[in-house]
Amino acid sequence: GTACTSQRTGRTGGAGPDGRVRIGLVTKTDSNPFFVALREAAKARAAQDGAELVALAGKFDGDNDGQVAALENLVQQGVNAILVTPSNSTGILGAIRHARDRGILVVALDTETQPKDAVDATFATDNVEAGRAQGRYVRAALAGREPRLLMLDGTPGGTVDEQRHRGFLDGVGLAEEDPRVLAKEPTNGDQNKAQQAMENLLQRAGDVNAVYTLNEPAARGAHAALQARGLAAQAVIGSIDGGCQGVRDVKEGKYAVTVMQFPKKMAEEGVRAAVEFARTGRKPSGFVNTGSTVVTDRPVPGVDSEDTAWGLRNCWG
Amino acid sequence: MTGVDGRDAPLEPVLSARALVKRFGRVTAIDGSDFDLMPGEVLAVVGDNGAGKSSLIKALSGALVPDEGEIRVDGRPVRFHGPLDARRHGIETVYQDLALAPAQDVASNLFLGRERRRPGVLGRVFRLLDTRGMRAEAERVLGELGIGVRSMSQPVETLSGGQRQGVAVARAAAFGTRVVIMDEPTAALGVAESAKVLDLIGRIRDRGLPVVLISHNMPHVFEIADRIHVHRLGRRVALVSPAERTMNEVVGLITGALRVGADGELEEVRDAVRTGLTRTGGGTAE
Amino acid sequence: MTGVDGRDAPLEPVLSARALVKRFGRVTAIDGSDFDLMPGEVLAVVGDNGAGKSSLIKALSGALVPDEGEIRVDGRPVRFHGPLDARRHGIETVYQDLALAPAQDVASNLFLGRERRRPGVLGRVFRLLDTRGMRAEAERVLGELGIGVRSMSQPVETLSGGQRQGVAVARAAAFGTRVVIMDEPTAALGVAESAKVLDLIGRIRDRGLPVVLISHNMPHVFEIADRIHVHRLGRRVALVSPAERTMNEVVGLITGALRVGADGELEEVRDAVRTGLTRTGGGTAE
Amino acid sequence: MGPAELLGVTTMSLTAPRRAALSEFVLRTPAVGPAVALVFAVVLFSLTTDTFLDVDNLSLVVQQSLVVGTLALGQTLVILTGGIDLANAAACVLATLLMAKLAVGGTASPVTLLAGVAVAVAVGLTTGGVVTAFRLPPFIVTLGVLTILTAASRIYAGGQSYPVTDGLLGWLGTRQYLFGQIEVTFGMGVALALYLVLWYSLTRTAWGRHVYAVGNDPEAARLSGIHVRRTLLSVYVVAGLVYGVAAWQALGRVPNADPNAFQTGNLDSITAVVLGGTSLFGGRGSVLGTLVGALIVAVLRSGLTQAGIDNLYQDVATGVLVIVAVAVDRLSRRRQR
Amino acid sequence: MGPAELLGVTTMSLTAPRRAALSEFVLRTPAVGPAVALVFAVVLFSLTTDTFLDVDNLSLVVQQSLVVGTLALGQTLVILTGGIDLANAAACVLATLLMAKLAVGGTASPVTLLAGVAVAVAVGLTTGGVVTAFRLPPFIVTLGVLTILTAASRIYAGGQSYPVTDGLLGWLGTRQYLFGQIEVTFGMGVALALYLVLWYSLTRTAWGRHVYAVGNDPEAARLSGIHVRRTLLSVYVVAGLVYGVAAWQALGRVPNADPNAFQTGNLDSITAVVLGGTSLFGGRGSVLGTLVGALIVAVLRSGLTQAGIDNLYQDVATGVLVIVAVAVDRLSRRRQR
Ligand SMILES: Nc1ncnc2c1ncn2[C@@H]1O[C@H](COP(=O)(O)OP(=O)(O)OP(=O)(O)O)[C@@H](O)[C@H]1O
Ligand SMILES: Nc1ncnc2c1ncn2[C@@H]1O[C@H](COP(=O)(O)OP(=O)(O)OP(=O)(O)O)[C@@H](O)[C@H]1O
Ligand SMILES: OC[C@H]1O[C@](O)(CO)[C@@H](O)[C@@H]1O
Ligand SMILES: [Mg+2]
Ligand SMILES: [Mg+2]
Repeated sequence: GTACTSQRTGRTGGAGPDGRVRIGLVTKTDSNPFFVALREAAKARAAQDGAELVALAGKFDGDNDGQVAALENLVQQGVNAILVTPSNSTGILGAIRHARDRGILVVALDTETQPKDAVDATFATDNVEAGRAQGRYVRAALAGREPRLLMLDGTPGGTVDEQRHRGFLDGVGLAEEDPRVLAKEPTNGDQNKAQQAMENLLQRAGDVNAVYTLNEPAARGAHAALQARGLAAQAVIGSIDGGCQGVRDVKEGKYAVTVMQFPKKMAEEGVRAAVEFARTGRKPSGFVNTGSTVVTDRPVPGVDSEDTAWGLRNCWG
Repeated sequence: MTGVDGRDAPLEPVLSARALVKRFGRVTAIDGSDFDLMPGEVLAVVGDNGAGKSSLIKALSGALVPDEGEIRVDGRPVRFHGPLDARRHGIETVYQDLALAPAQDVASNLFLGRERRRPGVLGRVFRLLDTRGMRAEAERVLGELGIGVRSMSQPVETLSGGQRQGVAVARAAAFGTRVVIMDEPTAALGVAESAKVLDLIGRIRDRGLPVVLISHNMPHVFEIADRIHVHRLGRRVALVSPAERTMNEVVGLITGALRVGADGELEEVRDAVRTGLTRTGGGTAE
Repeated sequence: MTGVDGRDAPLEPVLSARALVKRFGRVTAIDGSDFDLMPGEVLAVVGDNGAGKSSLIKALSGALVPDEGEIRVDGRPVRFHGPLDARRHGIETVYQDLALAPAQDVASNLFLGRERRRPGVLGRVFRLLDTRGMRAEAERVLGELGIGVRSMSQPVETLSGGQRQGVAVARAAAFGTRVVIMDEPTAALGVAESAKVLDLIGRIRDRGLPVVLISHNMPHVFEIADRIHVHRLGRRVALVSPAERTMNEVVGLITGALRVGADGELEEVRDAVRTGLTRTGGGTAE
Repeated sequence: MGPAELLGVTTMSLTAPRRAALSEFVLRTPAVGPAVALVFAVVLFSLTTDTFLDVDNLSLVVQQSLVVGTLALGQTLVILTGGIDLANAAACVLATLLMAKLAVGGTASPVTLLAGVAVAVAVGLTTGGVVTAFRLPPFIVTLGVLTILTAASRIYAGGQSYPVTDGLLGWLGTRQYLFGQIEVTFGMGVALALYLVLWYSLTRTAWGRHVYAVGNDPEAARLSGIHVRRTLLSVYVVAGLVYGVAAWQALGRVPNADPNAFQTGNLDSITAVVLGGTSLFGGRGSVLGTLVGALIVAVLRSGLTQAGIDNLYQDVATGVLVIVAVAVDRLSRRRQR
Repeated sequence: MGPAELLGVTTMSLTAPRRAALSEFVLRTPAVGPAVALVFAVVLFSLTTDTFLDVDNLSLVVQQSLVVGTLALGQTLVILTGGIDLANAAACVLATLLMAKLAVGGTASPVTLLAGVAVAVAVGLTTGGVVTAFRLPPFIVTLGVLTILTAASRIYAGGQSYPVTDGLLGWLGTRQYLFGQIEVTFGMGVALALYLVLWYSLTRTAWGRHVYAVGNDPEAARLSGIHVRRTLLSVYVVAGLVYGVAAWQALGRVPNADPNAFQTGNLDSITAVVLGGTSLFGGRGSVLGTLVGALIVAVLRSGLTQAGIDNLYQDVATGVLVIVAVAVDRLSRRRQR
């Protein structure tokens, strides 16, 4: 039984034998710039707080098995706290329980677990809200034209992907099965795949005027394909992330809008909570929205936004 | 089409073929060949390199599916779709390329495709192989052929050329029940080992099994064969008795210097004689 | 250790070896063997299957690196780390396994490793092969051996056993500049084709090149060899002249029924004689 | 003089039998090299970290290798025949989804389990059928099957993953303590049993010899009268069965059926097979080598994490160590040649 | 009677020369089967959709195949020697990053380009060096190199991707119109040139024959006096060079160096090679087949999209069609046997 195990090797807060706080970070991948920014921010903050941070990751977006093994190995290594961005919001639960049973603090970053209270606390963007903001902007920017929408999704089944997708449709005012949604394609958030998907979609739906992208690499791919067909002017592309490159893209007009997330905040809050737990045993709790901000140089009525100058000051990566 | 010479065969052939044809792209390897193997005889098949001997016996042993023609076993037409079909008729073959699994050991190769299981539950239920029994048997059979292999668990790819050939020969000899076909079984063997294989062929015949022996070694052929099938340009051009013909004559038939005339007698092919081919051939055949 | 019989050699051997040893796990394939090849001679190497003949010549041609012992070319010690090293010394070999690239065609195989380029810029700058020239040459060389291959662009894996052997023999014959070694070059060949290979060996000797011929065919050996190296249990047990010894005696040496005594004369090995081995061996050697 | 020599048999003299016996053992046992590398890695991490050589941790490493290790077992069979299976993990994922969705729908759990295994077997049967009927390269066939199965799983899952609560489906994850200390799971027992059964079948039955022969030289196998197609087909079916068990293992380890899981399972399992010394050309290798190969990667990951090394640097180290492991194996063999 | 027969030569009679010549052509030219499948696919989509057979669309299909097609060219070389290269796309990605970062740093663009190609060549040299020096299986070596390079690229990129604005680096993406109609890019020209050069080298030079011989039977090649190691090494180096060009192609197509790109490039390129009829056992195949193989996948994707089929169902269809393509190839050959 798990209960008795937790007694055998149990730990409650308290720094390691050498007095150092140890923190594990497990991201979805370590290739997505977003997670790199998150990792670097966490490292910096940990160094500042005198803690040790081991950064692990899955092999691909969706690699639950890799994340489970990473969590287990961190537990074994004797960390005080684990920060995790779950690739699969249910698949990771066992490993989280295993860690928490041993008295380790577990905090979700960027993506929620299902149920949310499987972790001690969550620091993340409200992704439904971020998607909704993108959708509302796109609808307004169409200025009354009927939307003819292409949706470039991420990884099928991803929690974040699903939340943004749902939020966007809500914001743009279309139902999932609406015929004005011309096509949906998964891109795994990869620029090459997005470009190829877009090129092929355009071949049969040349009259597109709105494009949803789940993140900025996908938006760049979409733009390149539209540009090559000379259709860049007719379509409003929206995105989410707020990386510095993304903000520059918005500034250059490659796409109309991006919704900025704040990975540094997630990381710093996470590390701070971990260190505090190790030192005092106090645990954070609940969902902490790290916020999102619409960034565009062409504001529309009814959507609060910042311009790219602000964006460049606040962007990550 | 083919001149048949020698005693008439009153019996039904064990294995026979009529008008076999096999083409590979532009090469016709078997060009309307006939074939007859009588009960209890040793039939030598001789012919030039590339004459189509191996292709013929591959067709007879199911390794190759002919494009045209008919094969009969004990007078009944058969269709072989693979070597297994021929094997089911009791036809066992030593192929020129030996057909051994290089990474597997001597005993495994000897029993490949008909492994022996342990008696009792172990064998029936657990399908446990009788590894030791097969090794012992392999040792015995190879010993009989005078083929010295250090260990029955040596992979055949590490054997010498002759040792490998010994394994292939031993396999066919041990398992043939109706016909044994051997494609150049002594090519890689030493003098003593070859003699043992000839002895073995004799013993197989004594058991009542007919043997097809492909060989380029005329002394061997004349020592052991009851009849000689001469193959040339993809077909049987003569069927002679070693008692009635000399090595020189057979070599002449092989090279085309001689042919079987309309009267069943041998006659010289004029062009060939002028080049003195028989002399070259005959000189080394003895 | 080895009994040497026959004329003394006043000349320096072209290729020689002393006390070579090669072990494979528990098998000692070469067990302290000596070897000497004199200028311009045809040296036959004979021995039982598994005696270690192929291993010996593999060591001499660089295909196998011996564990111990010394090899000399023209009296100078050499170390071969691969077949290329031997080839650089002009030693050309036909291996028993032929060493052909199965998917490549006849002409490519014949020129494998020393392809000819077109003359001029095409060859020098564009490295363009002289495909047509090589085909023509291949056709010529094989024709000389009497090996009929339909097309020089046929992959060797589709050739008959004898045709393949012909390709390997033709290759060595065409390129040897100091020594030509042939491991059972006529094993798969027909009567006429074998005779042509023996002719070829004679012609190579006439060009002044010594030839090492491994063969189980005693008539061939006695027809062509100047000296006979008898190999047994991994080493040279005798070196005899075919003019002074009979086939029976050589077979006796091979099987161990005879040995070279302290006085250089042959003597019977008692146990062996009792089993009548020489009779079996001798019976088929002639 | 023994009777063998009297008959003209050439026996080679035996020298240095002790050393030679060892060398033969190494040469004949493909698993020895990788095992040395594994032991080496374990010793290395035991010395450099406090936590690695801990019963709990070692148990964990084994648990982490279970799914890939089971996939690799089926993969070994296919590779021994000279093939390759790119769709093994995809078949396993589809099976987990089927089981999980049936369980959610209320089907009795033994039926559910059987259905999951059956679908994996059906995939094997189809793959093997196509490979043998048209003599197609297994690479392409299993690539096609991979694409189809991945899409099918996603369509079937409808963008969701399915937590599993059923006792039987999650049963392999049940932990037990041996001697009150050593944490083992039923999954370990099942994996071990599967390995033993297949080791036995490959080395002690006619079927196993035929599998090796078909991979070693298909034409020679055919001429030797082996049912080449039937043997191949049986291999794909048995492999499918093993992947079905891998699906059960997967649910024991993570009770959640996820269409996104094990996307690198095919490559990971091939890696375990090759690390274990089995040749991608077929006909040479062993399942015991695969067992070791599957453990090596998990040991490296775990040990490097214990040593506090970040993921990216772990990758670099793993890459180097994997190459070193096979190089050690190769060098140990070469010296004996 | 001709002189050949007088010499005892056996010449076989010639029958049905016309049919036979065709069959020989099919058998000898590995690219014919896949080409038939390609034409079949093109015709299929032309009939079922309005938009597929459109100059623009065809041009797009070619552009989409360029990077994988170039990677597959180097992959063909490695596979012909009996190896496999899992690290080709990773080398290409590292090269794009190096070029892009150098360009951002202000290095002159020709130097940048050379540096990118040089790093790919260096990877090839290292891989080939390890493979030949220790005689390790290329699968494991390139797997290790893949892991290392992927991590290295990520470390080097520091979590960013680098847009490329430099004219020379993006030059291969430059579009031109032939006859004022047909959109072509310089990248297409370069790819075609590379294919031709390697086709020539493989079929018309001694080096090419050695590459085939080494893959066909390494021991026979060694005994024939071929420098096996040197040949192998040269193959990895040339392949590295080709991957360097693929990196240039990649920047022409997507002017953004991204450590995340082409994660399935290795498998995709192997797929193109195998679809093109080259044997994974080495020694048999052709680069022209690979060219066709690379196009097939892009044609399927594009055609299925034009036909309005959703992504997941496209996957199913692609999987089926890929198997059908090789089956067609195989059947067309078998009938001729
Ligand atoms: N790689 C190897 N591993 C183990 N044993 C080997 C290896 N190569 C050769 N042998 C053994 O060494 C001995 C000598 O073999 P070799 O091929 O030299 O014999 P040979 O005289 O050429 O025989 P043959 O006349 O049959 O060709 C044989 O017993 C053989 O089994
Ligand atoms: N698969 C094939 N493709 C093309 N040609 C082939 C094929 N198999 C055999 N041949 C050709 O058919 C002819 C007959 O070959 P076969 O092997 O039957 O000759 P053989 O009489 O056995 O010769 P040998 O005495 O040399 O063994 C040869 O010219 C050979 O090149
Ligand atoms: O693939 C989805 C992931 O990508 C991001 O948007 C960053 O680009 C993350 O917020 C999310 O978890
Ligand atoms: Mg033959
Ligand atoms: Mg030999």
